[in-house]
Amino acid sequence: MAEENFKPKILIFAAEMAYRAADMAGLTKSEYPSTTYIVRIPCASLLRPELILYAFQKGFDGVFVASSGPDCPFMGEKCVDKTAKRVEKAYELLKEHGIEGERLVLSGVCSTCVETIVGKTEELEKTLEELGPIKKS
Amino acid sequence: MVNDRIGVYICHCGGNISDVVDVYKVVEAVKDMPEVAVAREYMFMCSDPGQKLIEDDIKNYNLNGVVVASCSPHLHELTFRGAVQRGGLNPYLFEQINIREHSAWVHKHEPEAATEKAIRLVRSGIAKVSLARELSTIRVDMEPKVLVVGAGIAGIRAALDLAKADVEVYLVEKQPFIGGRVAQGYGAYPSGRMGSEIIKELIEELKKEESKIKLFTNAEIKSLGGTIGKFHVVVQVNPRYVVGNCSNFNDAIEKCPIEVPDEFNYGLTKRKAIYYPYEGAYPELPVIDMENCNKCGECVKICGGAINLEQEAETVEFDVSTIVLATGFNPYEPKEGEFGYKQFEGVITLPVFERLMALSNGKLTYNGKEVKEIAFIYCVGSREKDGEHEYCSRYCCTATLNASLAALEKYNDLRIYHIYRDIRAYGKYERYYEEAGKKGELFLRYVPEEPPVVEKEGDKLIVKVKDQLTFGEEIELPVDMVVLSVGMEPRNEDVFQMLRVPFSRDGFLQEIHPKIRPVETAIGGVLICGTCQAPRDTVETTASASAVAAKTETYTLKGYTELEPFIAEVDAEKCTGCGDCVPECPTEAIELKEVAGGEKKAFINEVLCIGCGACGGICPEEAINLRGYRYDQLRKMIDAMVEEV
Amino acid sequence: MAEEGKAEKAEKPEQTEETEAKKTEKAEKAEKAKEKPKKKSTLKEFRDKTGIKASEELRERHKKQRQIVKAIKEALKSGPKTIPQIVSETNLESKVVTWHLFTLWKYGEVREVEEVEGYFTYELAEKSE
Amino acid sequence: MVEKYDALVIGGGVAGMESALVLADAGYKVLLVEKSPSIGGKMAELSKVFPTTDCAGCIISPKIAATSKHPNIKMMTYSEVKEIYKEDEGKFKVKVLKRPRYIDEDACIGCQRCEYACPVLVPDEYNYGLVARKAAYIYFAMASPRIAQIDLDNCILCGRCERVCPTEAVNFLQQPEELEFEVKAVILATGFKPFDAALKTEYGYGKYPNVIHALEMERLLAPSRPYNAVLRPSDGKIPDKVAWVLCVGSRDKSLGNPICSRVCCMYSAKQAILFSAAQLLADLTVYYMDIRAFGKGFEEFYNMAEDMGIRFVKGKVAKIEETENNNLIVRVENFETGEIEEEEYDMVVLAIGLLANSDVIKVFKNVNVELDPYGFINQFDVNANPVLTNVKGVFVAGCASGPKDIPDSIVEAGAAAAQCIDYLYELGYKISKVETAEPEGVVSGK
Repeated sequence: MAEENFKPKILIFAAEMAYRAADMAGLTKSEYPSTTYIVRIPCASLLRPELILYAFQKGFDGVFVASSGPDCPFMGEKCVDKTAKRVEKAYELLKEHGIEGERLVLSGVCSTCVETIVGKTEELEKTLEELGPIKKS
Repeated sequence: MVNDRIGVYICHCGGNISDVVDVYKVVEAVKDMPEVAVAREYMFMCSDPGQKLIEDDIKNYNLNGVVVASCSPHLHELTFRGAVQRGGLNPYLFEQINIREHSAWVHKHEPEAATEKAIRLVRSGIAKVSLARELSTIRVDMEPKVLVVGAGIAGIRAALDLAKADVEVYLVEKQPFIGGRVAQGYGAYPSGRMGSEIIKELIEELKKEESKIKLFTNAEIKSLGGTIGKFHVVVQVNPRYVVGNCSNFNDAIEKCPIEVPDEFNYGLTKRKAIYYPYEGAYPELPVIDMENCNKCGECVKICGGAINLEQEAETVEFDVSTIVLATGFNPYEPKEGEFGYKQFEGVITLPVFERLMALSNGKLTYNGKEVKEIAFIYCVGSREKDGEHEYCSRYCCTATLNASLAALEKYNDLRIYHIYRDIRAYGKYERYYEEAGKKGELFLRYVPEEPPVVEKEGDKLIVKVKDQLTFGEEIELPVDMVVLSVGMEPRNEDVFQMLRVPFSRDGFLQEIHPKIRPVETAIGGVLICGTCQAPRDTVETTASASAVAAKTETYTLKGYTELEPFIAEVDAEKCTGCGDCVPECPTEAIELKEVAGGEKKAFINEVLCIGCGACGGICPEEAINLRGYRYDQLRKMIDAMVEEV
Repeated sequence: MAEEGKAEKAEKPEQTEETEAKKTEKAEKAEKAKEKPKKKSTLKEFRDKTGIKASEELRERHKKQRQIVKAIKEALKSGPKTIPQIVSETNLESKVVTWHLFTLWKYGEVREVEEVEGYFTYELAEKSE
Repeated sequence: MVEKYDALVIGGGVAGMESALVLADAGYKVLLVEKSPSIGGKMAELSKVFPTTDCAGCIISPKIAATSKHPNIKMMTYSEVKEIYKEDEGKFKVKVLKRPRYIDEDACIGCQRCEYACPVLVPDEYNYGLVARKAAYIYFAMASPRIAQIDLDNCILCGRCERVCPTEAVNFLQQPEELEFEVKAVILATGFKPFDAALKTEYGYGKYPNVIHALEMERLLAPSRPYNAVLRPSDGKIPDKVAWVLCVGSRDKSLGNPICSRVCCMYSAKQAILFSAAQLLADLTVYYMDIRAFGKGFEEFYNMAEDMGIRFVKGKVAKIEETENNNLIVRVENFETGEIEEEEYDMVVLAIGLLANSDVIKVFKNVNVELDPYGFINQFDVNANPVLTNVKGVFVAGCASGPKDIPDSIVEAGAAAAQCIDYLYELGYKISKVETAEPEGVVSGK
């Protein structure tokens, strides 16, 4: 159901290291979709599943949880598990609300992982282009 | 309560932003928002007049919030908080929005889209600040106590500088002796002095500061926890088996029946199981290498109580306010067959060559054979464009020239060839290059596409080079020895994992910013110097070590530092006392306490809380919020970003 | 070409974006100045005391500069031009025109219009018209 | 009463500011003396800086702001240290000459009305003469302090500045002032002198307008640039074929500077990268002897330049000649082919070297600060403690002791501060916790 001229809106929750990677993407003059918006958070474990759902309900077509992965300055590897749990719960919530799970991605992004943050965002954009715009509730 | 008199500042960044983002349009798009009192654009917000603009506006417009849209907050968040504070406003009623790295620079071919994005981002910043509350920093006492990891020249320099300013230093070294690779080297450039001499002098200084520097050799860090101001350190001091002084250590060493390859000399010589690595090594007590000792007791017969073969490891625990990492590098170990390494006798690395020089007097001999002709091959394990080590190791060109000149001076009739890519004898080190040429050392240049080839023919090693200086002529050099000028490799120490310090792309430790904060890491209170940060020579290493001392002293002389106030807070009305948050906290900062009426509520220890927000993420009632990142703020940011432009 | 940075022009004497604080500060200072009797010209006193005058050479140089600036502005009155076009119209040396033109650009009296075959054209800013 | 400070820092460039800031943050009182009208030094002239390509202004301006605001730093610009007597350990008598700006510094609000009113055009030093400034002027836009001054040597004494000044700050009667201070230690951070490109006569700098030197190119590339883009000084043409010639006044005994300047390879690669980003189709060539990309991230940066299509040619430029249309013929001996090649360019950039700027040692009246064979301040214990000079209590940081890039200069500046603190401690000048001022306005309550 791809529409013409549809530019999916993507929200990136960027934890400490991922935010640095996004900075690095700028420094290295990489490019990624311009309808991507970054919200800075210290650690992805802070994300409530309800907040992720909220972003979709308000009109974001996709959400990318960019955690610091095992590089998390707050809790290291423990972060991976905790964040995964939050996102799992978010998937359940999305399902309940009839939102496609593919719209939500999670990835650990180290402070120099420019390719990850750029690549995952582009991937998500493609997926969203195929899925089409989110239905606003 | 909503902050509704917000000042908004859009920075041109001297074109960095304004070449792509239409900053005037951004101002237009936000200036009439109900929360905004004033919106402006300016060439350089971080400059003096830019900051003054904020300060003046706070007073004149009675602002209760500030948003600056410019570069990454990692660069200038502190700068602008300072300005906001000087303007008389709480510095946490401020948000820096990144429209440079996150918009102008990544969407430079889509100026309109970048502008629209900038508008949305700025609006999200306004949304966040509109709900921001005043916060105050958490003051952390900084006792003048520092852990220095590694006692090579960097660690020693840092320890000395700190001790002289009355800081108590715990200097922990893995090896049984201090001095690291400088002690092992031959002559240090540019002073031309022997590495061991330089270290000896530093050791003399160190002895004077004994009361302030606690040195642990043969010691490993077992655990490291805590945060700036209070790191808890557990060190395991492994037994030296030599526990006291004895005037006959040399006899004891002689009597020891065990002989093993001497690692200090890269196996060129043998040592005993009880040994000193070199004359003047520090600490002055020898060490027994228990892996090789057969406990025959010969040494005990001579030194008696000074030796205790049953000595056990000890554990020492202490607290420090900051940690200095000075763990150094590893020389690159070439792969088998790389330029004939480990394939042909006579192919050795530069550090081994330096030890060989230290050991060969009169004649330069290797495995009993005199060496007359030497080829140095540069950039081994460095400058591999698509390989493992893309970086240049910086010191090897000059170190190689320095070694070849020293060899020429020490031994007669040497013939020396340098097979190089670019001679990076930078700065004043040019003179080594010049002198080598003058002394008749020959230079041949190779390109990475056609590296030299080392072969063996009878007695001789043959180096084949396509020499660029003679426009690609194939030259064959029969030599006795090939010295591989190997680069520096980063080490990966357990302490790095314990502290979670970030690495750069090249695998060395990453500073916050090479120009703004060159000796600090992203982990508060953890500083770096020397070659764990990047390849460097001794001059640059000791300079960085002193710089680390200076940075540390800005904390310890003042006696405190201030931490961000971003910690979790509990809304007692919403908290049901379910306790889900308690195990979620990585620092055990939460506990359930009974309140009046028998109910239980979560309580947060402000000092232990590190501000990750995990407790908020798990709470089923949204009863816990992280200050500075409250969920109502995040929701309003989302609202602002989806709104049409 | 080169959209890499609209250059920063020298700041105008009266910025429209002047801050309130500056205004107050200025007003205060102006107020104070009023209280005191109008200060005597320090230049006059300096001239009287020292007898120093601008040298012939300086005045000559200044005169030349004025003529060049005038000629450039004159040439631009008929529409945007490139430096070579100004040169052929004024018969001045090319690098001299460049230097003076960019000085005018720096002080906001001239602005660039568009790129024409490897050169920019320049026109007079309103201020100079 | 003679004002007393813990340390005197001579030179307000990036090294001097950093030393002063570290000392001040540690609680010591610092006197910072800068010759030119503003602090900021050479870094304030640059476009972007390698290898991170962040803009120089973005890094230097907050340091400028922090230095000028720090309660523990007294900053004297447009001033010169004239004499230093070392009377004892920890006791240096210092005389500083404060040159007149002919502007009342307290009254000036930096509005530039005088500058706009002034009719006299003078080659602008900050822009290496590529454009003019006025005889009444502010040194550069981000200058600190942002105060105007009158260049009396070029003033025609018309009095317009005095008439338009809204705060009556103009004062032609101002006199130079000599001030005395007592300090406990001295840090030399006087930086470098750029090589005078005109001395390399074969390259025609000064004769051919389109042969420019690297600092001029920095100005052309900087956001506060003198032209509206990178253009040729002869006729404003957009250059599309540009060459960089490395080692001009470096590694050249005949010109009296045998050493390498450490930064020219990298800044040339950077300039080519920046220019190429603006002019995608430009044909750019760098003529070099050795590419010395030795620092953290430098090799990667050089590789990036090559990947962008910038041509690096190992060769020696023998001569540069001008054609009728002000183009330049570069004659080069190509070391890779052995051929003598000639190539025509729109513009040539000379990568000038960094020379010693050590006149400061003359102000020491009763002690001799030693120089090294190249005229830089000698590093007395270079391996173990590179910021010491031969005089106890006198330290050196940044390019004053040899050419250096910005990260190395900043690190050394921190080191000089550390050694200075240790020296003060040795003499018993400790900063006690009580003495230290609370940082301005610690945030109170919630």
